[in-house]
Amino acid sequence: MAYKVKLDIFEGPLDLLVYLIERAEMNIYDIQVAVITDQYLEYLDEMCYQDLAPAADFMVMAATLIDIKSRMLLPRRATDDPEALTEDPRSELVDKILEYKKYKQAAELLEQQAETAGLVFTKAQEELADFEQEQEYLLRLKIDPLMMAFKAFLDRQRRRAEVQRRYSKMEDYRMTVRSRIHQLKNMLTGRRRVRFTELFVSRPDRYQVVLTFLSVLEMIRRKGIKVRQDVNFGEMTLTPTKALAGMQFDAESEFFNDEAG
Amino acid sequence: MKRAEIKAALETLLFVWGEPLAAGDAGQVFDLSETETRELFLELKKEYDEGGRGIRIREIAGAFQYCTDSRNAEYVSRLCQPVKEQRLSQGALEVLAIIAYRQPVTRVEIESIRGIRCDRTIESLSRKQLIAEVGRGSGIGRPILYGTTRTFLEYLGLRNLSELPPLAETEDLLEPYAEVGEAENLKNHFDNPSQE
Amino acid sequence: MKRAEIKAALETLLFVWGEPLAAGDAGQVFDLSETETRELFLELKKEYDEGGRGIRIREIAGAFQYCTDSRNAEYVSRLCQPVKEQRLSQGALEVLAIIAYRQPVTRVEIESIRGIRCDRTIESLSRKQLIAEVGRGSGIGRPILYGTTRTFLEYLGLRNLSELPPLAETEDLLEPYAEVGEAENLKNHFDNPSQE
Repeated sequence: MAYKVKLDIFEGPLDLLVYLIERAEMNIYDIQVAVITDQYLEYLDEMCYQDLAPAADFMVMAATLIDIKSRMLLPRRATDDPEALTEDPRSELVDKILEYKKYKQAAELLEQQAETAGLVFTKAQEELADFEQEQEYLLRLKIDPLMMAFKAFLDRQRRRAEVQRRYSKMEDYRMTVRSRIHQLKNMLTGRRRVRFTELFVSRPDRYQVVLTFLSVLEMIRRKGIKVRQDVNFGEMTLTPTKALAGMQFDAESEFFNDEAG
Repeated sequence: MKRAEIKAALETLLFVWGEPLAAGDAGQVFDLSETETRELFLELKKEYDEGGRGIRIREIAGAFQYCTDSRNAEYVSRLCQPVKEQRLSQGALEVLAIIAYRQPVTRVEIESIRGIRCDRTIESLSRKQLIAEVGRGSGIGRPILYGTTRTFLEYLGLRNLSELPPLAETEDLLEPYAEVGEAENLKNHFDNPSQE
Repeated sequence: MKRAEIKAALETLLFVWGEPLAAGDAGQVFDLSETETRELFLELKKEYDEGGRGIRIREIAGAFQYCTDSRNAEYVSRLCQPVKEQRLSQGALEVLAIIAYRQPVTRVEIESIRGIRCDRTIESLSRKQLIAEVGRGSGIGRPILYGTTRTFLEYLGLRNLSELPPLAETEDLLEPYAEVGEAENLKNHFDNPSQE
């Protein structure tokens, strides 16, 4: 070889090409592809000779160069039409070389910059363990999220309630003692004797039973009825008294509040 | 080399060295005697002291070292342990809200309202001192009654519980569906007959 | 707390922290906004610069750090052999340059510019924390996008990416192989082949 180059200094095929073109002092826009291709291939030979297996990328570039070299031999004007001028086969390669050169140069600038920056020293962080005690947490609590949480909860309750209501209208209908007494009064008026179990239309739930029992107790206390039970856990019989008719159980009455409160 | 330049260079050396730097060693860099160098260091030290700087120069057995102004130690602590914000989970917020609006309330009541267990959430809220045991219920086992604390009010910037934003529909909504227990229901009916 | 006191405290924090200290983090210590804190840091920086001090304050990506005046590097080397960062290879610098100027960029783009594989170089730069994955491209396989880091800025002593030395124009690259005029013509020839 006419020239000696250190074989492992090239960063890639483009780097090698840049070197060869610069060395030959060729115009980048007028690369003598034949010359460069020969030199490039010589370089690859040298690499193989020195047992430095060239990377595949170097071989790809060699193929590209040979392709361009052969296309350069073809006439550039395919027809008489000047508009149909074929593109210079080298242009794509030139673009690539220029783009690469741009960053190769930028790399040099970065190196210089890093060198300057290397003249500036910083200090290591001080030992901070003494300052790093247990992590403090500041609880973030605002009224709005609290209310939102509660409203969301209420909404959920409401939705659940609506579903429940749809499936158990009757069961969910809950009476108060006062309204039950009002009912019982109507049921008992004009009757001589009524059995406790007769007070229920259909099979009552526990609530109904307790409610009715409490109502009956209240009516006994007000002396509106008399109750008899012959056996423990046996049937109770209710007998209305004369006082029943005079008892006021209407909604406006403060009766229960006064007495029970 | 001007005096000011040497002093600036000494600053650089002190900074890079980190450990106490002997005046003699520093002086060699500039072909200065130990005495001359010590004088320059003391001048520098005086400038930092008089300037009330956050970093100072201290002398230790003829050597000099950068150090920080001890009065700023607290700020270093704050930098090293920034106060981190913590938020309550949605579940915890909900439990807290129920306790806030319905207090005093038992765990069983809260759970029956929410439909899920919340003993751990209650524990966590207690640990954060947002809620506390405020008494014992009259029911079986005399269950703990929970209420909110002064810390809770402080967090929200409220003077007292009456400043909690009103939620008009609260009672109506909860009343018919809360399976608090039949006795509770009946009690409410007696206490509040006009509800009907 | 007076402005001068906060500034002194900031000096302490900078010194203790060593690493670049974000204005926001420092501000939290004093309940100051990032903007206010940055202003104080810049004031401090100016004081050090104008005072011609041997230690300076530099800004890196919104963070501030104490460092030495580069003009005193010689005295430092006379005093000691400071630990220097390992120099990057030519290849690593090239990859770094491509990432720095074209970020965010995929490995494939880098390789097409360099004409050679560089997965190992990328890995090595990542390990040195000079570059990092900054996202995923929209192409097939959602390729990793690379960008530079704060360590990169520190490595070059840059405040931010806009301080990168400007990338050469194509014309600047043509010398010394051709007279500029000639090159221009040839370039036009490539751009507009019909001129021929």
